[in-house]
Amino acid sequence: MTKKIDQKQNFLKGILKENPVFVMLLGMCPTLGVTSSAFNGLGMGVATLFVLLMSNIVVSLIKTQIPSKVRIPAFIIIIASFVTVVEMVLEAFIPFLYEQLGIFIPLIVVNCLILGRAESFASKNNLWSSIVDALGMGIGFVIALTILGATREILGSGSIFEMKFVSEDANTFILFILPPGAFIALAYLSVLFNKISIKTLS
Amino acid sequence: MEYIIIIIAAIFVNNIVLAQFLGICPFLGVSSKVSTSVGMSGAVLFVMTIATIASYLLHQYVLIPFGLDYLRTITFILVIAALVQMVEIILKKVSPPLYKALGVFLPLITTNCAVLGVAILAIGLEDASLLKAVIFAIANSIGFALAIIVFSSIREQLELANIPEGMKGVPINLLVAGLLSLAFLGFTGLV
Amino acid sequence: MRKKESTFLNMVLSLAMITIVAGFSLGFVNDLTKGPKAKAKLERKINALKLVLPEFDNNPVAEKQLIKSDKFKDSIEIYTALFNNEFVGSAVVGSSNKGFSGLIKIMVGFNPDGKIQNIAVLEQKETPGLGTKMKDEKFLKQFRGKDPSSFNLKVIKDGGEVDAITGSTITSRAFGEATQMAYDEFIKNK
Amino acid sequence: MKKLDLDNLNITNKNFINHFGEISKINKNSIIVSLDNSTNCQTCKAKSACGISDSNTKEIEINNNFQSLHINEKVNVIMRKELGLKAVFFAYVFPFILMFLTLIIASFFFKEWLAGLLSIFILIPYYIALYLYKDSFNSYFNISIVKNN
Amino acid sequence: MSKKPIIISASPHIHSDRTSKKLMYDVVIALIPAFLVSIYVFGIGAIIVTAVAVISCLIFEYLIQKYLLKAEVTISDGSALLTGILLAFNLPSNLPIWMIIVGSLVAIAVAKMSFGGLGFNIFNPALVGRVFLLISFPVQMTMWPTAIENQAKIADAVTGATPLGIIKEGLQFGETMTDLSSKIPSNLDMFIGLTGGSLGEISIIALLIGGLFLIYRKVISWHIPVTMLFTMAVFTGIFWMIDPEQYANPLFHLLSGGAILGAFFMATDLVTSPMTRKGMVIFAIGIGLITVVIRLFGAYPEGVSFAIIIMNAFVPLINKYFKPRRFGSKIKSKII
Amino acid sequence: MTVSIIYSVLLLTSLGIIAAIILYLVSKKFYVYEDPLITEVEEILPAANCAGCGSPGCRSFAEKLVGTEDISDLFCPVGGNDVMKSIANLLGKEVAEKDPTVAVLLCQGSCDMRPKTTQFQGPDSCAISALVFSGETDCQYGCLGKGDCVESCLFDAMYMDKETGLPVIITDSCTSCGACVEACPKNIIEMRPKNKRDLKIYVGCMNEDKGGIAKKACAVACIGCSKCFDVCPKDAITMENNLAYIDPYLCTLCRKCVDVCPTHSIIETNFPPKKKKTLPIPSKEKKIKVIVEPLNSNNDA
Amino acid sequence: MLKTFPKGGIHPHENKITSSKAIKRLAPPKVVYVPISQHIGIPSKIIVERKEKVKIGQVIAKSGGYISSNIHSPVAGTVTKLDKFFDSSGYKKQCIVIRTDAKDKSNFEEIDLPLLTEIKLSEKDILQHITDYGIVGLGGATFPSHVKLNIQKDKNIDCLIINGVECEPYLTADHRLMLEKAEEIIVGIQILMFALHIEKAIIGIENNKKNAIENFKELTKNNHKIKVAALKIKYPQGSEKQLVRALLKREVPKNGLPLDVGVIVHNVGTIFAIYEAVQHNKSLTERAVTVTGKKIKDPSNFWVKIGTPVIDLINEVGGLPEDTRKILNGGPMMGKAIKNTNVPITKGTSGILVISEEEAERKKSSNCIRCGECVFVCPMGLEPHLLMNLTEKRMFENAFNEDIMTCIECGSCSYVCPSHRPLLDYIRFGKSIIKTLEFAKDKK
Ligand SMILES: Cc1cc2nc3c(=O)[nH]c(=O)nc-3n(C[C@H](O)[C@H](O)[C@H](O)COP(=O)(O)O)c2cc1C
Ligand SMILES: Cc1cc2nc3c(=O)[nH]c(=O)nc-3n(C[C@H](O)[C@H](O)[C@H](O)COP(=O)(O)O)c2cc1C
Ligand SMILES: Cc1cc2nc3c(=O)[nH]c(=O)nc-3n(C[C@H](O)[C@H](O)[C@H](O)COP(=O)(O)O)c2cc1C
Ligand SMILES: Cc1cc2nc3c(=O)[nH]c(=O)nc-3n(C[C@H](O)[C@H](O)[C@H](O)CO)c2cc1C
Ligand code: SF4
Ligand code: SF4
Ligand code: SF4
Ligand code: SF4
Ligand code: FES
Repeated sequence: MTKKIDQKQNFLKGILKENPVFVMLLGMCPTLGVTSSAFNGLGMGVATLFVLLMSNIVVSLIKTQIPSKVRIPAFIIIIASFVTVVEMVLEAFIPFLYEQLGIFIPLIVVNCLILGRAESFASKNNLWSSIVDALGMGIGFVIALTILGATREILGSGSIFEMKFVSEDANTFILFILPPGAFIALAYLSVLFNKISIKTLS
Repeated sequence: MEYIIIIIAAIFVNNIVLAQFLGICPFLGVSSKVSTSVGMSGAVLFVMTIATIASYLLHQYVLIPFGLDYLRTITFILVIAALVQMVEIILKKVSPPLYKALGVFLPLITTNCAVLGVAILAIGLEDASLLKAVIFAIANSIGFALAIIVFSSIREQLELANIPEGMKGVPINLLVAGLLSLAFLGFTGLV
Repeated sequence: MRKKESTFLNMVLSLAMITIVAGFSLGFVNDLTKGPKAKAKLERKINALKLVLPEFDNNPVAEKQLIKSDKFKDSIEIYTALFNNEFVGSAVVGSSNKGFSGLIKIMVGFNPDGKIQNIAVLEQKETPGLGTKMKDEKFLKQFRGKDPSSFNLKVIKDGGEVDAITGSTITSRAFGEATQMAYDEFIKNK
Repeated sequence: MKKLDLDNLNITNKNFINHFGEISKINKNSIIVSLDNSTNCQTCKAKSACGISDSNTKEIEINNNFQSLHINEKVNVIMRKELGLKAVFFAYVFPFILMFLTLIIASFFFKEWLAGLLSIFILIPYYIALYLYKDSFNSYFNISIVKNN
Repeated sequence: MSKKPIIISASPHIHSDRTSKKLMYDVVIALIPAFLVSIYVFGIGAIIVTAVAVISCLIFEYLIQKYLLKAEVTISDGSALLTGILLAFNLPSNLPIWMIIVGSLVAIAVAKMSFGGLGFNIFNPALVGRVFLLISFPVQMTMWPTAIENQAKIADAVTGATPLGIIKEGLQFGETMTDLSSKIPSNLDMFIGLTGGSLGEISIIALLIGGLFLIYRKVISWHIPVTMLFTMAVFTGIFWMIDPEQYANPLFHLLSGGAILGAFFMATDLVTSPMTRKGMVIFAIGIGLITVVIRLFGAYPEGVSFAIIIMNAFVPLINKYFKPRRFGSKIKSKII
Repeated sequence: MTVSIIYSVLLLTSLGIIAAIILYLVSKKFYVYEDPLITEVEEILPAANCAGCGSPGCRSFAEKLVGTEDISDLFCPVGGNDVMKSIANLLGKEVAEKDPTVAVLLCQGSCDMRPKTTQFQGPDSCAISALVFSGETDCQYGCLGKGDCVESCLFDAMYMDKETGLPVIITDSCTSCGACVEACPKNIIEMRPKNKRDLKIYVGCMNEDKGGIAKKACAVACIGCSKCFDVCPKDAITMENNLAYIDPYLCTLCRKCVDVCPTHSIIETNFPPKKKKTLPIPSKEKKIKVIVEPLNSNNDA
Repeated sequence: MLKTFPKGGIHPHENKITSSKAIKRLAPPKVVYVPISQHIGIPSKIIVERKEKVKIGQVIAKSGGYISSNIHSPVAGTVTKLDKFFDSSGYKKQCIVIRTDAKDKSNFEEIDLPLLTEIKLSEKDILQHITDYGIVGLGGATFPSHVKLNIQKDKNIDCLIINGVECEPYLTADHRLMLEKAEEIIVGIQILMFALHIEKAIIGIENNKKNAIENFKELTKNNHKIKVAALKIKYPQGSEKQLVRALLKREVPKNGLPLDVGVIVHNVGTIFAIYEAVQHNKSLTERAVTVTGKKIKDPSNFWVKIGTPVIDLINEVGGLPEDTRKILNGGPMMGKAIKNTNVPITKGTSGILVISEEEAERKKSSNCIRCGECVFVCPMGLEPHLLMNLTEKRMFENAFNEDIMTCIECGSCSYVCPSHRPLLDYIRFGKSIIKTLEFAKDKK
């Protein structure tokens, strides 16, 4: 790549213009599946960010050593390894989060975001850009998941990060912590996000 | 009876897409036409079954005996990806016209989280046996088929609606999925 | 820097390298986390036990009893707690299938005299914000110190003494049933 | 109102599916058409990073009986829709049925692992059979191309 | 000589005198008897709930059309009014007012206007609103003021369960139908409407009068209600014959819950039901079946709302595969 | 090193290699290298997806640009020469410069020039009303005024003038995509070259009727008098079917014809004012004339 | 039970106010405007010049191709102009303008021709007469009859259907014709049966014309080959596909013609024109026209020369009412609104309907409420709401696949839609686009 990459731009695009959740709709399953609370969303986001970052780093480091034709399998192995590491670490040290996230941790492997980034960015760019890209995309993902989780938690449980701000018996929109709520909340959040990002970008 | 419960649970109560959030990408992505959705469902049926058989065998007879439980994720994804791709290659070699017709009709399917997810869930079933795991996989793929076919028919109809500008595209699709999922809550407690 | 060419040897070699590294490091991390993982698992059990049992100094998990039950598919788990080798109580896992969304599994700690020390919910699929209120202190506290032989574990509606969670009679009923079952087993195996 | 796109509007029967493609190679007796991205992905912003659907163009080979085609020409690839579903049947659904039946029957007679392996390996004879019937498939699944302009 | 220029337009140049507005107001008229009964049974609560639902539906529709969509305001077409009434008819008469407003918001904003407004929605707005409330606030949504006692009360209504709720809980707890028969109201009471329940669903006779009026006015055709009720009767009948102690009789199922309200007023919503008679029959069979399954085996005592919105989702599919037979598409007659 | 690590290495390596070989075979068969140039070209293109270039969207046009050797006959009307030049630079290919064009309306029949004799009721669409009749006025060639062209314009370069009932083209926004030309059922929008200062001279009329009939239907109709034809020094004007047409490539913008036109149907744009153009002011009562009685304007036999 | 077609159809108010008014003959107009495209197909070629004198029945424009027809001068007089004038299509079309020679006696002869029952000509000559004398279908479509009757050898026709349905509200020209010229029509039928070797003929008449039914029944008492069938009153029963279905239970296949099920359908007016052409060598230069409207003083039926301006007819019935807002060429369901009152009567004009203010205005349309009424009434089994949406969204391909091309443009859907959707407007638009596209494709 001859083009000089503007690192700030590179970082910001993952958060706004190419937000993986609201704009690109990547990795929808964990996005919808684990965001019943802000904390879960954050946890999943961070786990994904970690895998994304590490695999981007590794891919970027060894990109010259991999013959292009076995690229994809190599990437899959790398990603899966990191996912397994995350899985084991969570199980050992943050067991309750491990339980909450459940099946969606191994599924980070198939999150298109990660393979997509490895394939279309890290394997072509230098280490530093790849790190910035991974951070941008990953943080975009974390932010989106946290916002979604927070929205659902506020509406559904009347709390945020487990801190309840309504009385114990208050009526909350339970629907939002149930599956339909995930879809509906994301639908309206993405409308909002698009409105805002169009405004800020123009 | 046990199998019936598994089947009803997987199709209606815990629908893989609408309640478990697996396979959302193909659900949102390959559902603009009913006929493609039907084709996709057939493909998913096959892929889920073969993936479940392979990963069940791998898990039960390799990973557990050797205490390599923790390699579940990485080995499953490799085996499933390889198997699915191999089928495609074989198909291409064995019957080019068939392969051609498929290519015109469907996007290639590779591993997605529905397939991997079902494989992982299947080995975690209570009193798992191969047959049970396979039935679980089949039931889930039927659940997937049901959801995606209904969803694609709704999308076909919405193409003619005057959706407000901001809701067009992704939001309205998510909203429909949400309302579908809301409707399916009615099946709560069937099993 | 040029990319490696895609000769077969290159490919196999590079992949072998990657898998070896991956396998090695995964195995290594596994070894590292094996201990903590097992500990975390145990801790969860112990924590639950600590919650429902009076103070103990043995390892109840190691002294788990499994009792075949004619009523339930799974065998029933009973954990016995000793303090200074003295029986201070035992925790029994009770379950009921009659929850709003099926299985409810709880662990009930009994004092030697049969009074309920405390209850912890192990597994449930009830509606968040509704059935899940059975985990709330408000609901649980009515069971503490009650002896099921005198305290009727049915909900008030059915003539018992359990004050049901608003809107979740079904859950409360199942909860009572699970507690009753735990008590029955406790008495049987005392 | 959308722009009236006269050229891209093709009046075809409803039983057909229709893809746009471009001729990418002409061999002696076959031509290779690369299909445009499947309609599902065309508008997707994430296609560059997407794994589930083929973001890359797909190439298919068609027996050449149109002499008048040349490279880079836009063509329509037309196939009867029911053929698509039939193809799915032969490629996926039938092998699935085969696999499932084998598994059920084999579970009665063999150990679980053997039954499982058997049910996967049953595909091999199936594919051999497919291979043997290659020619009849060839004439059955005819895909035609029509010049676009 | 007229002062205005001569008009050119394409044929046809005459038009029947039916308008969609008239259709909507016909339905409103048809709902009046049921409303009157519910005022008699639940008193002031019924009026408050209905008024709040109607007004908030109209206001939401107005605000969305005017400020969000910046489109023409069409609140006078009667559809939002009807959504409001039907939503209210599906709620208990003592529901807190803010919940009714939330339900109206969901019905209008989420289920209707997000899809583009009248005619484009896939799901029945009133039912989406109701199901949203049911799932979000199950406690309030399943506390039914008992009949008559609460006529004059606004707050602190005496609540009881609906006949279906009594049966569901009783059976789950191991009672038999014989035990329960004393707890449920008589068939006559249910027919007239002297039971607990949503405010509009209780009086079978009033609803039937309204429904027949709609059929007479050709606003709806008989296919959906008759097929749906017939299916329900058949399936509950089968189970009842298998074990009358575990399953209630078909008549009870038809008279209780929202079966009649759903069959005549909600399943028949023109927008969300199939277009052809064949399609309608399939649709109604589906609703009947799902209702029975939910009532007998599901967690909820009542399944009509869910059944209708589930089948709403199938309507596009039904419309796609049950098209009217094209003239000349298959030649039946012999060609000589 | 524990046994478990050895196992894990062994298992993974063998699995990995087998899987990798398979995946390799697959990617060899399936992977089509997508030229990164395509994305770059796509980024240069204006992303209007208007199909004015003949490809269904910007991306497929980018593919075409990258894929074909000779791109001189490919042109993005929206981006214009600048964009084509930078693409050519990127690809190292040649492009032909095209004269930028702009849409002009060949009709001046505003409400007060062309009395409405009838009223159309039906969908607001030119194409649909054209199926029923030739328009609300007696001119059957002119604008129908329902704005199909405005709707078709993706660039907000057109609007309907409420006063005149005619569409107006905002020359600066017009990207010359040609959508409006295609949308108009009356074929009265033409793409004409736009020179530096956007000077244009053209006949704003399509009426092929004989002079008297044309004039009766519309005050600014071309009546086919040939005065402009006679006065044009460059033979840029042709007369056909009672209608003058000015060939933009022959016209030297001398403006001689503008003054001689008795009905002022020749339009000049952006010229410095020479003389104030006096449009014939139609009498009030002519504005909307209801014609239900036997009308002789039609058949003055 | 009266026969009818099974699916769809509507029953608008009949308003047949002129059904008891005998067909009057009108004095020849001062000027006639004879368009050269009065039939479906290729316009005829003008063969007269300006200032040329023409006689009644003289060919003034010759058939321009296979599907085309001769046009004869309706009056004796002088050709004054060959120019374009508005006709009922709303566009200016090439017309031959003839000034009637007030002195020429032939213009004023009352031509009541005697009944001739004997068929003298051979089969071939009959068809030749139909060709030469410019007979086109008078049921509305103006399809040249000689083309329709030129049946290939491999087709087997076993039934002739006479379309006396006249299901359009207001119109009564066919009804009057059946009463007044019944014998001639019977002869006409026999001519066609003889020429085409058909053994069976059915006259289909809606039950609101009981006297016509009785009349024909009486006349065909002794003729077993010709039957008279009373039909239930339902629009659009006059459409040939529906009529064939109603009378014979045969369904004309999609994109097919009645010919494909062994039937030929002709309007009663056409039959009468054929009778006159064959028996009296009379060319098609006049036809029966109903001039009506709720506010018209004296609505009547007339024998009108082709080319007569509408205003002449309207003056004859008492002039235009004050609040006229719409004038139709044809009935209210299928007629075309005309631009001004100088539009000439053509071979296809079955009536002139004057509509006043309150009925002329179209109501504003609102969103489709998917009530399915349009689907229910469509006699062709189409889904008009869908077709409209598809054309509105420019998805013509899908519309084509939904069989938009089989729409017979009866307007039942637009008539019945409670939301006043302009369904047929869009369907027509879709059809026209698809036709041009198909045409373009054929050319390729
Ligand atoms: C979405 C939804 C979820 C529910 N979840 C539970 C639950 O988890 N536990 C429960 O006992 N009842 C639950 N219910 C309520 C029951 O259906 C039933 O109304 C209730 O048990 C009646 O009990 P009550 O007498 O306490 O009001 C739920 C209801 C709804 C609508
Ligand atoms: C190209 C063409 C060929 C036709 N050929 C015949 C024919 O051979 N026989 C026939 O009975 N009618 C033929 N018709 C006429 C139609 O059957 C029909 O009478 C005409 O289109 C008008 O019918 P309508 O008024 O019901 O629409 C033909 C029509 C067209 C357009
Ligand atoms: C909707 C519709 C209604 C029609 N109504 C009549 C009618 O009432 N009387 C009639 O003679 N022809 C009617 N036609 C025309 C017939 O379809 C057919 O063209 C005619 O009977 C053929 O006879 P012709 O060739 O003699 O005109 C109608 C056509 C359509 C499409
Ligand atoms: C017969 C009939 C039944 C209706 N039923 C409902 C209904 O159940 N719920 C509702 O929100 N609107 C109902 N409507 C009103 C209207 O169709 C509804 O608001 C649309 O679904 C909104 O697009 C009904 C209208 C009619 C004519
Ligand atoms: S005015 Fe016409 S040519 Fe110009 S941008 Fe708009 S549609 Fe395109
Ligand atoms: S220019 Fe053409 S498309 Fe535009 S308003 Fe006039 S007639 Fe319609
Ligand atoms: S779609 Fe055509 S055939 Fe059907 S009712 Fe409408 S106009 Fe008549
Ligand atoms: S009749 Fe009108 S409102 Fe009813 S479905 Fe048809 S178009 Fe829609
Ligand atoms: S993230 Fe689940 S299918 Fe894509």
